[in-house]
Amino acid sequence: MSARIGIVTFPGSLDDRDAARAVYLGGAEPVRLWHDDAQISGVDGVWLPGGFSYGDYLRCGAIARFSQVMDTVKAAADAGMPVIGVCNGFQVLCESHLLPGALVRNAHLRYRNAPTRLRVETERTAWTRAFEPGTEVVFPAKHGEGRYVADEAVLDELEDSGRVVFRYADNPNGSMRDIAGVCSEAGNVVGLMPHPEHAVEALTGPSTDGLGIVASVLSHLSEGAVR
Amino acid sequence: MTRQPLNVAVDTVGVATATPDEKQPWAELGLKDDEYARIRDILGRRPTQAELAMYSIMWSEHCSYKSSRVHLRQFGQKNPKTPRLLAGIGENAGVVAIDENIAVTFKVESHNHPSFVEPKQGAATGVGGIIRDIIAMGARPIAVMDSLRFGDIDHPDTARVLPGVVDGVSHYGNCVGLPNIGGETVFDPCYQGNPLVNALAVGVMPRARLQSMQASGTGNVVILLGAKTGRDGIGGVSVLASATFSEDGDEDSRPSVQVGDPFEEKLLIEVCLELFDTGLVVGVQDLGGAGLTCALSETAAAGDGGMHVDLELVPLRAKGMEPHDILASESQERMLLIVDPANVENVLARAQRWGLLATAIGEVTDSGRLVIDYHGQTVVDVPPASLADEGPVYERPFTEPNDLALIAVDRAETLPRPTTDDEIRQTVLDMAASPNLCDKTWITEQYDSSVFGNTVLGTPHDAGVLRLDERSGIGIALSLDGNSRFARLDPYVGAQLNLAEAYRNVALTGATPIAVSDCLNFGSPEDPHVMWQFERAVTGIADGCQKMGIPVTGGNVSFYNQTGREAIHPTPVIGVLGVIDDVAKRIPLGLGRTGDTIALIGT
Amino acid sequence: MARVVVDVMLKTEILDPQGEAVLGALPRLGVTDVSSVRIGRRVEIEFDENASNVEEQSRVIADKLLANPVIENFTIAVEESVETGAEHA
Amino acid sequence: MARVVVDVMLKTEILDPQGEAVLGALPRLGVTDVSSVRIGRRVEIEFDENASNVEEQSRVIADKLLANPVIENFTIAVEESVETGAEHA
Ligand SMILES: Nc1ncnc2c1ncn2[C@@H]1O[C@H](COP(=O)(O)OP(=O)(O)O)[C@@H](O)[C@H]1O
Repeated sequence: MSARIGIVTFPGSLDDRDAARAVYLGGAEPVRLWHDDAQISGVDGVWLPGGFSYGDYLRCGAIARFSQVMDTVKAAADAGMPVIGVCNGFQVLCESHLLPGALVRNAHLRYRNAPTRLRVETERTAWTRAFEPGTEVVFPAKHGEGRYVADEAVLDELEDSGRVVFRYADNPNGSMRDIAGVCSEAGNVVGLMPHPEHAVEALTGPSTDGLGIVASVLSHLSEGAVR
Repeated sequence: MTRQPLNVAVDTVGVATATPDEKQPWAELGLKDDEYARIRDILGRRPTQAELAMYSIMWSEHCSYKSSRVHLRQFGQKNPKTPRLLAGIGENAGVVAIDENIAVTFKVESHNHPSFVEPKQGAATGVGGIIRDIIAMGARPIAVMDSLRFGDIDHPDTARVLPGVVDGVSHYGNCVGLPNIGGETVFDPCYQGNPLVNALAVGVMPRARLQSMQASGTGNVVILLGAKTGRDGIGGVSVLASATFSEDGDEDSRPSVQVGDPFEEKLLIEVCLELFDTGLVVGVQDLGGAGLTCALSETAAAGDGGMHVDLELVPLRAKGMEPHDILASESQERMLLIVDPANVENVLARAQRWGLLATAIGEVTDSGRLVIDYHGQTVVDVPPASLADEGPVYERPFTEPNDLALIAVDRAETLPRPTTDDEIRQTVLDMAASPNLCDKTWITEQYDSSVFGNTVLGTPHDAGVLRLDERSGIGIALSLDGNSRFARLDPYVGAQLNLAEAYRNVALTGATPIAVSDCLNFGSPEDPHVMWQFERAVTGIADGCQKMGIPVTGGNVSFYNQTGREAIHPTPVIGVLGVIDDVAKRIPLGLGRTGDTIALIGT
Repeated sequence: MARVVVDVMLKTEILDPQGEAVLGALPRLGVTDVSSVRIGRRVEIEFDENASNVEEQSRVIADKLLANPVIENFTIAVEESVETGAEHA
Repeated sequence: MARVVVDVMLKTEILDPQGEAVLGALPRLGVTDVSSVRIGRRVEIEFDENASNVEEQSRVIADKLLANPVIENFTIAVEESVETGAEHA
């Protein structure tokens, strides 16, 4: 039986179907989860998709943090379940303190959509272990509030412990230290701004590099944690 | 003036009957003498304030198409017959069959004036409005396009309008989660005080899910879904404000612009589709420019009986709103549903699950009248068709502008031409740097193009291509084009050249063009020269479509794009939709590989 | 050094989707007795030591740049010396 | 009816590009003696007539929802009666 990846739909989620397609094309089974679900039993991993949860009013991800499902996702993440947040999902993970730092308005103040080159800095996470470290991937980045910020001390700590997962080759938004994605201490929770789920088919995406994300979690689930 | 006590100072049908001579501000509301007389005739008494507001709205140029209707008839007369056409002119948007299971609906609409007043919200609510037309047909919106026209690029007001408009299109489309797959941006001084914002939306549905706007089935319940009703855009009827309410109102109860909430719209999409899929609604209509007035009268007129509404049940956002305010409000993100009483609870529960407000406000009756009560007093009692279908129709005079001959003398052959290599080089550089030809990435990179994962071609291609079905690979191509300089020189030929351009753009992707939607942006219909341009352009499009064998399925007319006596160039904007059997075979833009042969086809 | 605070709020009759969204989320925090939330911008402008006409200049800035008069109102407060309320991290 | 105003500002060490953009635009308005502009959020919360612990509840709302402590600070001001400053359209 293939691994089951739960994809959460918040009111205002936009990339939930696309994440499901990516999971499916990558060889796993997508399972739809609802923001009000108090249970997420029966899934092996969770994907928080992009979009504008609850309209992204106030701050992106600020309101989604209080949804029912996030309590359970938090508990599951603490217990080691692989969780990935893409774009708005990354913002939700930061707002929920599952990942350090915050995502603020792009330095150039605009929403910008462009294929973006990223370096995979570490394979030691549940969602990147299928990549060679240093590999360059191309995912579309599309956001208005994707500038990663954190205290210098936090940034140093992330660098030292190898928790910077993706770095921009050409920083599109002013993120500190070109950071595009980070992970939790245990490496099971990963957040990134650019969209791997929009890079899974040659016909519609700038690359098919996004499939590596699904391949990674499948390999993680079948072989166990690396850290 | 006879008025009832303060707290019930509502102009009811009873009051109207008892006070036939009360002075009414029909002229301020834009109604002509004979139109007001006809309303009194229809009702057999003077209209109430609420009725007067409703007639003034529904009989406006915008809603009644009173100046354009006689010409638009040509589309129906000349449209080639095609079995693909499932719904055409007269519906919220045209619907065409793609294969035996899938249908697609699309439409272009203008939001020009609001975008000049408040560029961001004007453009945003323009996108929001056209998306709701698509939902109302039963389809899931899957993409948007935008055709934008501004004044001179160096004019200070362009610096206000352009970024705001782009921000509005981007914000609304991105937040609702629709890829923007193309459009156009044109600069010309003729648009200085009248920028054009035309938005196209396209949606897809199983053929069986096609919805109707009919309020049919006596006893069925009328439900208002979505946002609360506020004072948005009630400007037109604000002359009706009575002194009795103003002390309660805001410090500033001037007509206010509509503000969009794309998050609410996203929820509307999801709830409506869920309701359509579960077969829970009998009829549906979006609330657009004319708010409840339009939605109630159109659904009632399309249905088979009448309708009764208790207006005080409408959830309000603002204090002190009178019946005519509630009826005229242009608050965004609202839909009207007609639901079997047995399903009401289910419908309300599904809306609530998504966090959307849904309220039963009335029911379908067999009275043949649209009756609206406010706290138990009847404020409206009219035959709905008199509002929706039987508005005034004008045969406005039209004559050829006398400067046309002068303009025609100025031929391209008389222009200086570059001859030396250096001059040719400089001309190419100048052209590449000119506002109308330069790179538009600053705009297009602010639009999401890949959400849904079905965008096969988007900007900068001449047409957008979307996959509809992952298994079969079937898809559609869309192009949206206008060229007002051609149309200014010769509106008939110019409109056909526009049509041909959009048609070619679609065909060049490998798709077969099958349908047209158009947005006709013109100056004042009261100017015979403008009316001539309009008549010529419509005839050009209708004749062109007949020759090419594709029907016009719908569209929109925007008149009064003029400042003082200066009208914009006639600007028909034409959207062509094509079908492509396998999107993997689409032909992208570009020069291919080294060694490929380059050929020029045509004249 | 003069500090001026310009508060820019949506006019009351204009829909404030942000405020509505926050209002809707409050019950999740256990707060149930709030009737309205409106969200606007707070702009803190610091003028140079010897700037003159601080209030007037601020009015120009607010009117031309900070607020959109079609949908927003603003208020201006001049604080002669820099002084902040108790801050909570 | 109690009204509470929560002001949320980016911490000073966090770059505020919006404030910078406004600062950069001031010379075009003829304003040259401004040294800094910071832009934050002003949140006006209206509690029901008989709400209790208004200040404490506001602190919870601000701390959990309105401000993100990683990047922002907030201040709270309780105004017992509704009162607005002079408004400029
Ligand atoms: N330029 C046009 N070409 C073809 N059809 C048009 C045109 N303008 C309006 N129509 C059709 O007339 C009908 C009324 O249009 P409209 O008032 O825009 O619809 P709505 O009620 O959605 O606002 C629609 O069916 C529309 O498609």
